[in-house]
Amino acid sequence: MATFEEKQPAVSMEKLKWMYEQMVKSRYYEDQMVEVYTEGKAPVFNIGAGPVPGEMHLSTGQEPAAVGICVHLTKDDTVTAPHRPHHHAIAKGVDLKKMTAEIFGKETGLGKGKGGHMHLFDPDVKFSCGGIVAAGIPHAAGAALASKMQGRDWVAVAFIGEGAANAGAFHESLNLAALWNLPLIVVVEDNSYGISVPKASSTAVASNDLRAAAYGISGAYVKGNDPIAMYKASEEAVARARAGQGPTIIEIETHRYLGHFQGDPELYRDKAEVPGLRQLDPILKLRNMLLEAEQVSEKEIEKIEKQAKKKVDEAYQFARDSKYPEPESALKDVFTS
Amino acid sequence: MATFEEKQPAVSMEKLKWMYEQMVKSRYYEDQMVEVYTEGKAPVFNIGAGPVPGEMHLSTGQEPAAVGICVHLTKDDTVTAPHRPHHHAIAKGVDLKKMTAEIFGKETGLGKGKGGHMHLFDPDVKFSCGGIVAAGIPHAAGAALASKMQGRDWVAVAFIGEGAANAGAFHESLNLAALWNLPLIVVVEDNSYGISVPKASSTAVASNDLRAAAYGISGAYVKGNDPIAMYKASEEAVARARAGQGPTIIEIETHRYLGHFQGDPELYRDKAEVPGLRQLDPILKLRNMLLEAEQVSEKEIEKIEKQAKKKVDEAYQFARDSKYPEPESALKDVFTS
Amino acid sequence: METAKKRILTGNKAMAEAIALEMERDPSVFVLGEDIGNYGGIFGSTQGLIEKFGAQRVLDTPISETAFIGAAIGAAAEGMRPVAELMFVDFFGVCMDQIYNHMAKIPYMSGGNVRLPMVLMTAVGGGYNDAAQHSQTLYATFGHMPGMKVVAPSTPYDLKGMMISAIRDDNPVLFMFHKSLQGLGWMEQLDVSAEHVPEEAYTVPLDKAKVVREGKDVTIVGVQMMTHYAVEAAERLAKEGIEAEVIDLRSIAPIDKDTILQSVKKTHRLFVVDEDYKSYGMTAEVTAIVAEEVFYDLEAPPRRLANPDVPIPYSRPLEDFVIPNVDRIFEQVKALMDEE
Amino acid sequence: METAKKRILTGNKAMAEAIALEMERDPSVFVLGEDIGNYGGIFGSTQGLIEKFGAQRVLDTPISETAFIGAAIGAAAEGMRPVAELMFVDFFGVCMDQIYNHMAKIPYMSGGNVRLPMVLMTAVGGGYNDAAQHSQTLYATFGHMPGMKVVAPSTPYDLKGMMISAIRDDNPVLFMFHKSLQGLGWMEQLDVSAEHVPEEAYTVPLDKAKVVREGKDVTIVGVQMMTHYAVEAAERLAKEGIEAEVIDLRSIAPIDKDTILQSVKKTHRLFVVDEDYKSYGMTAEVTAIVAEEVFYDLEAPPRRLANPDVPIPYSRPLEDFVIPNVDRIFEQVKALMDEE
Ligand SMILES: Cc1ncc(C[n+]2csc(CCOP(=O)(O)OP(=O)(O)O)c2C)c(N)n1
Ligand SMILES: Cc1ncc(C[n+]2csc(CCOP(=O)(O)OP(=O)(O)O)c2C)c(N)n1
Ligand SMILES: [Mg+2]
Ligand SMILES: [Mg+2]
Repeated sequence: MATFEEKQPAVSMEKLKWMYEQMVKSRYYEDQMVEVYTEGKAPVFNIGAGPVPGEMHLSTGQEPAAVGICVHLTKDDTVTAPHRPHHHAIAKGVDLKKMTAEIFGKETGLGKGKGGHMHLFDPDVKFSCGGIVAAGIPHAAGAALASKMQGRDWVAVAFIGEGAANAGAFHESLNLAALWNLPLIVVVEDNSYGISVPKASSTAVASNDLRAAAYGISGAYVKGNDPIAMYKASEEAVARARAGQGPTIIEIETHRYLGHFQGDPELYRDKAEVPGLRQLDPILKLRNMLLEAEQVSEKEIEKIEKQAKKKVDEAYQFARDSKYPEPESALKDVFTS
Repeated sequence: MATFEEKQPAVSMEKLKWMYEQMVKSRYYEDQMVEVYTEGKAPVFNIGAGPVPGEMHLSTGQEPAAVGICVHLTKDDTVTAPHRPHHHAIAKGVDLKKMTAEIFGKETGLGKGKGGHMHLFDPDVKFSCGGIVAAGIPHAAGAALASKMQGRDWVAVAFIGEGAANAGAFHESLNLAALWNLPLIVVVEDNSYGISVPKASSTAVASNDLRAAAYGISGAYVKGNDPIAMYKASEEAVARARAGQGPTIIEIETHRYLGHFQGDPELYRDKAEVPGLRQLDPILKLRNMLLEAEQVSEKEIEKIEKQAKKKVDEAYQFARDSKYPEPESALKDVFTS
Repeated sequence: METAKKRILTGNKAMAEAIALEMERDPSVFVLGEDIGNYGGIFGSTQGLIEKFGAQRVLDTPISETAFIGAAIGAAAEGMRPVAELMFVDFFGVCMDQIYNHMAKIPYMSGGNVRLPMVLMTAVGGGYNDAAQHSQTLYATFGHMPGMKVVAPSTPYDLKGMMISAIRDDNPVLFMFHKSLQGLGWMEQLDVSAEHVPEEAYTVPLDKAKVVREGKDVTIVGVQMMTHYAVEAAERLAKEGIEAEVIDLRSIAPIDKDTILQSVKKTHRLFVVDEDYKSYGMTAEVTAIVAEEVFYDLEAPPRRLANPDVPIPYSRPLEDFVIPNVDRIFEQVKALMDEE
Repeated sequence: METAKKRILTGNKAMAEAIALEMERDPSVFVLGEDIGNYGGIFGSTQGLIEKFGAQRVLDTPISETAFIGAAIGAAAEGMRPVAELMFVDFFGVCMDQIYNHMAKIPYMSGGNVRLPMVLMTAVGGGYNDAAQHSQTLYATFGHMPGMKVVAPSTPYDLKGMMISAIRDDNPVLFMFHKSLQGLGWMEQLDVSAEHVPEEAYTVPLDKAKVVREGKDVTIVGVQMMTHYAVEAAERLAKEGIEAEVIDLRSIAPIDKDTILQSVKKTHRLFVVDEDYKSYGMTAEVTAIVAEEVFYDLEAPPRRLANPDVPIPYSRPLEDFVIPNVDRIFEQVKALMDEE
């Protein structure tokens, strides 16, 4: 347990295992996606080719942000995610098969192939995401408002990148949520870059939890891409929100191992950066911690890993096996009648 | 000198007199506008009738915000103002005749009658305003950027209302200005209302200078609608900006004596509120202070007042005497060639 | 033989009544926007609602259109039925991303799995010298973008009926009401802005244009103020022996082609008039539909009258010059009748 | 007898070269936007500029489109000549207020006393499965609103020449470049996205359409990808004895009526094709202009082909179904020729 800063996390083994499983699932999901996305794009990369075309933003390395807070959520809580949504979707329990089918553009997908990787909607677990930076924050505020108006203790979590915290929607939504005392938590994933632009070139302040002062709300900062620290900060924030004590901004230091999108030449970034980061990988760390705690055996861990991967494999297989939608179905679903 | 909190203002008599003159001019300008705006709108009020139609937002009571900072500016510094712009325009030295003619919709107006009261542009003194809440902040940031790129020590001041500080443009512009260390000062005039909505129902934080923390910049709060305190806060902010030390947010407590716009029934406001405020009028206070300082005689004060009013009267006369533009000129000035 | 008592309501009261009826009927309906509480909406669209339903269901917002329209979307996705107000349509640019990339697209992108039963109402129109940033209609701006029903009622009766339809509709509806047709005490008083409106709830379809005056010689298509001007012009034309059929478009999107095409097949001439900008505007769409679909029925070239492609100027003679009026409709329809 | 050496440039390099030439010529020109520095612009529009001109004149911005486009306006009012980039046109909704209520209107509202010599460039277009929020062209959205010159060049030659014209123009110019025509290494390689481009600075007018293929039987109007598709379709039509004249619109606003009308007067038939949404779109405007002005020259009803009124779907078969292509142009023009 010496690898993380918090020596005695008051986190149950069950929750730790859940977080580990989701992180493994998420990581493996993205690893597979790296492969699938490349299919049909060689020898010449063409963004529109292959089974999965269009932009592809992967979350490899950023898993702690998603699992550390989603572990506190239920199906009734809302999550909105940005353009890099797979880890959030997985941690929120989005149907993995339908999600993958959607990314493959199949009729069995969450949006019958109309949405795609940046537009995943699973109302069953109240998950949504979108391709416009910061635009999900007001949606989460609205879900929080609905919860309050309906007298529920449901909370809403908006995930955004550190780049998004400089968009007007951030300010407007947090002011509104603070003013109306809404159960909203904004999680800022600081992965150091907004595409190519380093945080120091986009953000006038060291970290976005400091901006809580502008709304008279609570802020928390999670160092070192640490899922346990994220768990704790989130536990407080979620409890506060459920108790009707208003919003929180949590910023977590995390790392984007891959390019902004697949195909990003990453000329703006030192080639040695990622290998260094990977050495401190949070999944490895949590694995070691679980083993060291001696409440989980290597065998059990392997079982967890295998199970997680199996679900991912099944989801990809489901997506591949599914059919494309009929072309004419493009004209449907604009309006319901 | 006992009427203002600061007992020994380090403000030269010359500047005090200038401020007094501008405040008187501004107040008298608005008093006249109240009358003119009513012309043609009786017995039945019709917003589109009379010599001055359309919405009319007057600044009566808010003069300290404008004069307290404009006293530190020159023609080369930029001012952007919102929908309630007359006091700012007057303090910035906008051509009063052309401004009034514009408000009357005459061809001699600043915009040849195309702009109107919310759209006054006087490039000679770098003044502009607009009818969209908070939209002038980025323009001022751009002027500040131009100043910096051109190696000047010119500053830019964006005036906004306290309601506007909850718009996304506020956040985006201040982050940008802080990041790029621009000579921008945002002056928030807290007149307690955004139309009918009291500050407590729009703003999650007590005052907007506190939001400076979100950008790592300086903030100042001016109490009591006090032009001298505004002078001092602005002196520091302008000096900082000129010295390349970045932006400042100044919030000033001020008061809107009239409705949001002329014709506002003000049902949301206690009828006793304004009479109470008028008793503490900043113009009266400054007048008494000047007299008590015994460096200005009653006679000189009266001369200042007379002169200010004369200029206003001349401007109104000019506007009345001017011709309306030719209808077909509506088609001009979309593009320059 | 009309026996029912006349309840004369202004446009704004008809709207507010519609919202009140739906709020009574359905606890998930709520209203949010700037100055829609104690003020009752700058153009009176929410008059009396806060008194009836309290500040918990009638929410004054900060000047944060992106946040509160986005919040309406988020709340609608959770089963609420928000009615949000954008004070002037001219302000769309501070929140268009929420309106267009989210409100209008989420139902489609989700393959129909997320429904957004919400209304975004907004004031449109000029004619009272409120200048370039407060006088537009922007019908075509919204009509161009799929995923929203866009309506623009012209009478108190339709304001009420279409508002009720809009609130009950499970799709996002952009509801444009014209300031001059609200019947407000502080604007010019127009006869058409007050009329008998039934007390009970009733619906008017969101996708049907309406023939408001029958005629056989020429079809005039307009919406809101231009419909009323067209009717006035038609009365004058009638004195010269020209019988114009006037269509109130009512729905900007989807557009009711049938009503237009039926009329043109009868009259063989088309005149389209619009308070919005001309290029890429409503006059273009209606003209193109007619030219494409009933070309051979036309006996003369179709004619368009709209705001020329300039921002709306402030000064009275300038604004009067750009916004179409009864005189110009009259003259240009006459010129159209002289064709061939 | 062509002796000049061919310099083959892709669209993006032609654009970047234009900006570089103007930055050299005029110290008041500068560039700002997201990822336009070290990255060189997501679609390569600013490639190499930061190396040449440094971070003082090539400014990477935060994701704050309202702030930086507004700042460009403020800087332009002070005599600078900013070239700002909105990464995808689809993001217009977060900053449309600055674009439309300010950039486009300030010159007019000031009676011509404030000039805003700025360029706002933005990437448009779909066809590579980037889905509903990253695939639009929105030509008509911008064309509808007066006060901006709106251009959409289709070739590297025009991208360079029109960019130079845009930067030198004292009016705000919205410059739409099509992603597929940038000739980027990571997109489908199209022949038309690379061609000979002269080394020196030259200008191409911002208000002139161009006849890119002459023909006598039918006029096809398109812009950007649709122009290229139309030319391909025309080659196939030629094999069937139909000679189509293809017009590259180039300028969305102001629209070059003359070139279109001259052509239709010659061919007597009109086909308009657009990658943008159909209703209230470019096909409507062009059709309406023709119907209104040269009605009697038409021998058959005009025809429109555009994106149906649905958001752009992600999945390949769906996107292929909504975006017009060579086959559909070919077929529908043939059908148009069969009319009467
Ligand atoms: C309003 C808007 N502006 C710009 C973009 C283009 N864009 C997509 S992702 C991105 C960077 C986002 O950075 P950050 O918020 O830090 O998230 P990250 O990609 O690092 O996860 C940008 C600029 C967009 N999608 N929406
Ligand atoms: C983006 C936008 N939203 C709403 C409005 C309508 N509006 C005009 S002034 C105003 C209130 C502004 O309040 P504040 O900023 O406090 O300025 P004050 O009127 O008190 O001077 C509102 C809501 C607008 N002009 N622009
Ligand atoms: Mg980031
Ligand atoms: Mg105020």
